[in-house]
Amino acid sequence: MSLLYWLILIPLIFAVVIAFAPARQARSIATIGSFVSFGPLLAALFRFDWSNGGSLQFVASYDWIADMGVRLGVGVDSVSLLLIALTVLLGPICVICSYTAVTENVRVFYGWLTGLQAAMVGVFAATDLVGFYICFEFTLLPMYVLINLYGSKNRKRAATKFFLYTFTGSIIALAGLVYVVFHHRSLEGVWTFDIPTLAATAAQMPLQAQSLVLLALMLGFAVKVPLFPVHTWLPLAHTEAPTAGSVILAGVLLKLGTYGIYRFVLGFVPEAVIEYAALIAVLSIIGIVYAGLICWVQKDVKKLVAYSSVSHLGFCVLGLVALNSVGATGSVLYMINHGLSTGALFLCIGMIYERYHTRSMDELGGLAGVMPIWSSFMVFFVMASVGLPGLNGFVSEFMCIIGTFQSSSAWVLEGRAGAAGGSLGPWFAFAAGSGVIVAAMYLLYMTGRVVWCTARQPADYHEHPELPKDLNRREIGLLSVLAVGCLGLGVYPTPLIEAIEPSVERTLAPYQDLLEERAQRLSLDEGEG
Amino acid sequence: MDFIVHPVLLFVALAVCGVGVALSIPRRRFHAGLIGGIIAATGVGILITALGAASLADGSPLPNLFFHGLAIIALGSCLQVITHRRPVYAALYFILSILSTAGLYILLAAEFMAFALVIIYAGAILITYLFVIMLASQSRVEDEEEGISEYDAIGRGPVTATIVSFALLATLTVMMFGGIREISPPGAAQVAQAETVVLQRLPGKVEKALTREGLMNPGESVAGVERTEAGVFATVESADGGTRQVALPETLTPTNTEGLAFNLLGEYPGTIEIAGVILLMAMLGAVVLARKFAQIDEEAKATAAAALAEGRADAIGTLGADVGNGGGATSDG
Amino acid sequence: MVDLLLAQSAFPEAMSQHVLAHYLFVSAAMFTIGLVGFLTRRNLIIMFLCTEMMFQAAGIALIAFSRFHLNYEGQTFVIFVLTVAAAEAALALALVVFLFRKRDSLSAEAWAEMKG
Amino acid sequence: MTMLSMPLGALSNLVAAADGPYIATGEAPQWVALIPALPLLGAVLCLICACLNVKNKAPGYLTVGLLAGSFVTTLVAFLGGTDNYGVATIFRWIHASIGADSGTSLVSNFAFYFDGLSMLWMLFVTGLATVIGLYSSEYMSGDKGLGYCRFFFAFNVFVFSMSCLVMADNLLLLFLGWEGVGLCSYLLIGYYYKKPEAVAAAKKAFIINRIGDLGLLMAIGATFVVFGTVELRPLFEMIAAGIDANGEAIGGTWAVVVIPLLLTAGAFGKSAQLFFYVWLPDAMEGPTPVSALIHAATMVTAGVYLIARMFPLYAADDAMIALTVVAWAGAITAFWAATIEFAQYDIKRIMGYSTISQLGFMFAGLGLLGTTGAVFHVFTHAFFKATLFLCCGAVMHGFGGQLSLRRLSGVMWMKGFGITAVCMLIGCLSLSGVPFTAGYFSKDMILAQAFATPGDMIGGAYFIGLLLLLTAAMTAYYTFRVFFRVFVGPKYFEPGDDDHGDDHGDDHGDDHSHAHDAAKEEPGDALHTGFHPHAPGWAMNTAMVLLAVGTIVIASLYFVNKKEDHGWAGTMVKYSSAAYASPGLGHKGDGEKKDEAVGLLPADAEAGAVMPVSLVAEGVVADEDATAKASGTLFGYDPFKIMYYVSAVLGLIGIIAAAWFHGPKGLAGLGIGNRVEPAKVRMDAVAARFGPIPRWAENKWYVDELYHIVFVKVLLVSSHIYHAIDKLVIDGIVDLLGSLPRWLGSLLRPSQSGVLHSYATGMVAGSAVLVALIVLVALL
Repeated sequence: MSLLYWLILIPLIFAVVIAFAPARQARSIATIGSFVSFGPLLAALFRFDWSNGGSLQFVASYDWIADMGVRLGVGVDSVSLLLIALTVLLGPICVICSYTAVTENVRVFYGWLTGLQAAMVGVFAATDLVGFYICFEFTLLPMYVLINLYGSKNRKRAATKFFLYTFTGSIIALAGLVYVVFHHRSLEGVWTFDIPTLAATAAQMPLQAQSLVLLALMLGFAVKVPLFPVHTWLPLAHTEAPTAGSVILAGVLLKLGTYGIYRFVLGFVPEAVIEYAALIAVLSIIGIVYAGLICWVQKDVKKLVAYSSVSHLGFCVLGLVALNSVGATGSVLYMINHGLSTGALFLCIGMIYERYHTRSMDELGGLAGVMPIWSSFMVFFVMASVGLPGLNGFVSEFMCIIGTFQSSSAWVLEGRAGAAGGSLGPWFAFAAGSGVIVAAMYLLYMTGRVVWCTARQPADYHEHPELPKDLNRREIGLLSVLAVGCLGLGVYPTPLIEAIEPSVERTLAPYQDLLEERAQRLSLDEGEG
Repeated sequence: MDFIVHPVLLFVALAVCGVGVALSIPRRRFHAGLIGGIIAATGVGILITALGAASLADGSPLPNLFFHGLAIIALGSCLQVITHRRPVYAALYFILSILSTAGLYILLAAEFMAFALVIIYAGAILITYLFVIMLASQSRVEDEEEGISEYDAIGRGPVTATIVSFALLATLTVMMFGGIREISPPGAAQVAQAETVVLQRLPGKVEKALTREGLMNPGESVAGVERTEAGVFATVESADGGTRQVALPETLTPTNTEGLAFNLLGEYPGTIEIAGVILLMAMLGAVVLARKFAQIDEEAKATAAAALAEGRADAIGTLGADVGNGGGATSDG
Repeated sequence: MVDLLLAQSAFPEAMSQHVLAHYLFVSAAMFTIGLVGFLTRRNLIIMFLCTEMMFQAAGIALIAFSRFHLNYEGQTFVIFVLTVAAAEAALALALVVFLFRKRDSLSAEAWAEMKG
Repeated sequence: MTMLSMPLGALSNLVAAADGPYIATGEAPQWVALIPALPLLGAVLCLICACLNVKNKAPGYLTVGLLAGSFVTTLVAFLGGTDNYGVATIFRWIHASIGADSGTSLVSNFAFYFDGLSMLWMLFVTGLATVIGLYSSEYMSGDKGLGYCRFFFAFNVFVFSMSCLVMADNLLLLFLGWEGVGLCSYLLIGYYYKKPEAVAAAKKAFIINRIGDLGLLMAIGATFVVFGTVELRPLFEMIAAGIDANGEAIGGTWAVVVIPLLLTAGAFGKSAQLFFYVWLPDAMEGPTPVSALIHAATMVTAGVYLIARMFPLYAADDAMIALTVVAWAGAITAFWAATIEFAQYDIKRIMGYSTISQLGFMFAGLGLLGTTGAVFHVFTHAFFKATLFLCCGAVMHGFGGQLSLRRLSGVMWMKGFGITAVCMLIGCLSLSGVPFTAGYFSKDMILAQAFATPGDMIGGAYFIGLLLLLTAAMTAYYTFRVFFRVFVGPKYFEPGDDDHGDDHGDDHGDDHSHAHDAAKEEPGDALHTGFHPHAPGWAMNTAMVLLAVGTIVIASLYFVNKKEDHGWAGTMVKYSSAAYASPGLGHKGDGEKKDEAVGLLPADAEAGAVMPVSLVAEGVVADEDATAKASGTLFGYDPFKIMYYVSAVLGLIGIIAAAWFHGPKGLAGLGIGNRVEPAKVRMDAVAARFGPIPRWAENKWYVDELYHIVFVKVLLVSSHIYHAIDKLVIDGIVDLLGSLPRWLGSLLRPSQSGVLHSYATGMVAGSAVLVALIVLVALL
């Protein structure tokens, strides 16, 4: 049995166990469960052939609906495996951070939280479209429950909006995916839902069909990412979600969107992607700057960080549509980095919320004097999020920007070193780069209000019965793990980059020739013009 | 389609009927029951006349004279049921309509059903209705005029209801009058065959008749009844085993009750069982539903106990106030 | 029997299509009156009476057809209708009593919990 | 001296004949990694101290020790001479390939590139950091505990980042250092985090720097596109050959114009030039040692370093567009900052503006092709400005945070401030450019370069020169304005409110409790009888003295290798990417002949086309070089000769003006007249004559306000608009779509009245329609 099945089954089994275990044991079972997953994960990480990271490994499948060619297939390349690793890593963090935050209906909470992990791993591990889509949709349900039951004031609305919005998006994406399946059937005469097989035939669709599929897929995945202008569910959901929910949401769920773009949009419809890369990039850049500026006027710290996710993931999508190895590698790296640093920011904010029951910058401030340890971590993660070199955010952000810079047909025509062609270019890079400034603006604004300045506490502040004024060991431990990750990936990202590259190169393989053709065509047009 | 009554005439007559019915429904301002009844009767009269004229024109017989009288009484009392403001009168008028309907049944040679109707409906069901009406009319509201409650005094949306209902009636009658020529009564042969089938099951009755007529000797028995081209013959078996064919007398026909009984018990035994179960369930349901619930919650109990301890006997009254508020069958009081 | 069919004002009724039409019309008219009553009256008991009236009307049609076709199926069915009507009456009246106790009123409009 | 000149002597023997950029081709020893590693270790130790809640000066002393180690390592590397020049790769950092088969990859190692420039920078960075660390160990003693650890943590990280910046082998690592110093600057400016001004200043510094950084980032991108690498050595090799990654000539292409301009934007941000200067004066909110080290001596010179480092690229442009921009921007900034200083009263701010002004000189020097002068000025400026800041800090420390020159007077005569005053004097002299001080020599090189560089190379070089001369005189004036007002004159002070936080004050109570107990009144201290100024202790004094002595001593570096390379700095520059045959100066390793030919060039000499460095490097035109190297003159003489006198005179004029207006005795002090009025009264009278201009100058020409309106307000308003749009329009549309079903439902809702009748009516109507349909179907 493939390790990947274990990675999916273990949380699933534990979720069931939690559901029927006594409530008092729920959190310890959840903790054990989240750590048990590390076993198969580590085994997978060690046994994975990294030099051959572009090809699917640990492949296994079982017949499910044989007549339709639906199989329960799993397999990972390096990108999926890394994202699974991120998911599994965030598992215990989410569980442990909820020890004091969630005290009611613990079984429901930990059960769904653990079940969510199974679904997320399933999304990354599935090689079958049906399996992928089921897991993709199944992630909504636990998240809906987590927000709806354990969120803050406005949680019902947030949960409903989250569910309906993303669900609508996924349905549209499903239409695109089904079209691809039908196309395969009409071409080959057999039903299959195997993703690599479909990718091969989908690429042969005429441009018009590809464009339609692109539109459907992008609509679906863009909601998930979320890309401007379909991002409005995110701030609401993030703000209202419980801390663990926010961490998972920022850490992994948003990555489902970018992963979907990476795996399906880039993998299925290369010609259309080239055609519309500029449009997608423009949306990403608008998202980067626009969401960044909106962050700047937020009063709610969590909302600010939520909007910053919109801004940050703009870079992620931008790097993908740069269609060259640097950009896409940076983008995948960004997925992981963003999971760590933004997840950590949400954790930090959650810890504050637990103590002060407010996230408003008007009521909170000057925590550096009150909570020096927390403040240090906060500044650290803010800097990681700002993209300070030496921390993780920079490497990926830089690679995305350089990738964008490179991605220009003009460079190809000039025969520039390493230019891979594309429809972006320096101006896109410049515009995206301005997002870096905006990021500094809003994040430092927040830091200035919350961490620095004179101490402000809400009027009705009472000390938490269980938690100390500053962080306790459990919380320090959680943040330290993420901090080490941020620092490690910032200082020594090479192994990760080398791991990601084979997969990226495989995905981008069809683009090389298409982009060059396009550049030649453009130059011909110019010549004629 | 070949209409018995011209649709336009039909619609006009129905419209007149509708207007009459709508008028006669009790309203807040006026109650033109009589006028409405007359108008409605006019409409019905037009149609009956038209139908009669059509039969005459086709040379087919008119219905029995009693039919007209019974129909008028039935419909008129029905109209009274829905327009009368006092429920008791409505129920009594309904009994009248049942009686006249029973008369119609008799005209249609369904004597058994006519009596069953009178016994079951007029005798049992309607009396139950009357009991309930009496029970529920112990209204505590005193200020209503003549003791008629507001919901009895005023009909709800008579015009809409009439339009909708008569639209349905119009479509139904159009369908009936258009399609009635398409069906034809069974031929005499089939009728006779059906009668023979009943008689085959009634060897005793045949024996009696034959004996009375003197067509059969004592010691003989009827072995079977057959129908041939020439007529209906009974196979009479003598004591020694010899058989002979005897033509049955013309007057020997099965009665309505006999026919019905064979049909019911022979063809629908399962259905009868089901009907029995339905009745049983209905009885149980009625018992459970009509029970008087006295739900006393713990809090009220405690309050009452405390009050009692203090010697305030009047506090017990609060417990009784909740009587009848029981939520459902699961509540065991 | 053929003679009977030809005689006017015969008893039992000599059925032709036209005679059937008469009975059917009476049945339909009674049904409609019941319908109108059901739709206009607000007293729950009267409303149930009206449903009984509609059963009645159906019974007339069934028996008329039974006579027309000279078989017993129609009458058999009326028996079942009577059974159901009796069951319905029992339950309905129990319900009426139950509801009346709840609201102290027989008005059907007192019950509008399903209002959207 | 002998220690310094010995290796240089050995060095000069190895000098190559060519004037092109020197490319360090060797291997640097791996142990140079110690230079950044030791401060990093220090940072970690400070962190551990913070975790252990150390409440003594251990973090400070640890830092000083480790920084000293770092300095010694640098010194050892320096003494190793050019043998140590080269690249030392520590570990692979970012490796990413571009496209599957293009074969190019983005390689950026954690590697160090050593040549003269980085060596020179590292010497003063680590050296000054050590000394200022020592000073801080006392200065910050008020915050012992977490704050102390935090301070030294950031201090260490700063030195680490600065080392990465300076020694970076590739632009990406340089960027890491570049941002790292920005972070430390942010953390240290905002050190007194309870002061909203400090927090705002920190934020401002970081954000404005980020704007410049975007330019740098874009430059890195463009460099990578054009040259296919961001590593310095291959980059320099390509530039030296005048080709890009494809082997095509880069002269005249956009690359040599745009990339330098983008780099310049980055440099401007970091070095507070032109539009970006506004953050630096505000940065003075930080603790004074920070101002001394980061915002005077080291970090702000990173911009100069960047341009000097990438100078080959700048020089590759025949039209010298970027350099012209740099020169003019430097000159204008220098002058602009000087005008503001005239009306400032906060001595730290004055020093801050002075830093901007001096940085302007350095940029002008670079832009005018005088890399040696610019680099030398960086070096000397680091010393004397650090000295000045430390002295200001000592005064501030002693007088409870008092910084206004109107509330302090005669500090020199107060007990324990003698050393401070002398050091201050030395610094002021050097900054004013009084002959034979370090600042004198370095500034002269820049001033002279302005006249030596022909106008057809750098447009308007002559005017830049005049502007700089004027600024030089102004510099002397405002420098001594501070000195005269604060350090001489009658003893008087008003203690500040010590807004460095409460714990700072508490500590004073512990250390100098006798001062509070003593009821004895200090002369002139009429207002605050309880306040006793406390003089700097041994650590601060040692640091000040060390720096003052350094300021004096480094003047002599001008004479080291004077003949060959125009001083020690010239030698260092020659072995670096900044090496450039400056007009009128050049590197005179070629021999005496060139020196004379240039030195006595007549005024009307044809300003021949100066070969781009690349060509010079090839040695093709090496022979013509001497003659072709035409240069401008000043008053018909070699500017490098005459400038000694011109600038000395200007400096003296400035000092005399300062004495006139601000000296204790005014003109009387100079022996003219005998009317003596307090300096303040005199100055107010003078200022009154200029109408509102002094007030405008005091308010910094309202540039901050302008920026606030033009950029901050506009952005803020647009952000609010975006937020509203997001909430109302974009989310509104979504909500609208979401509410469509609800709306439809509410339309249908009345039909569900809950009353049985209406449902029944509906049912009947429905059946009627159904039957009607059946009939109609039958009919048709």
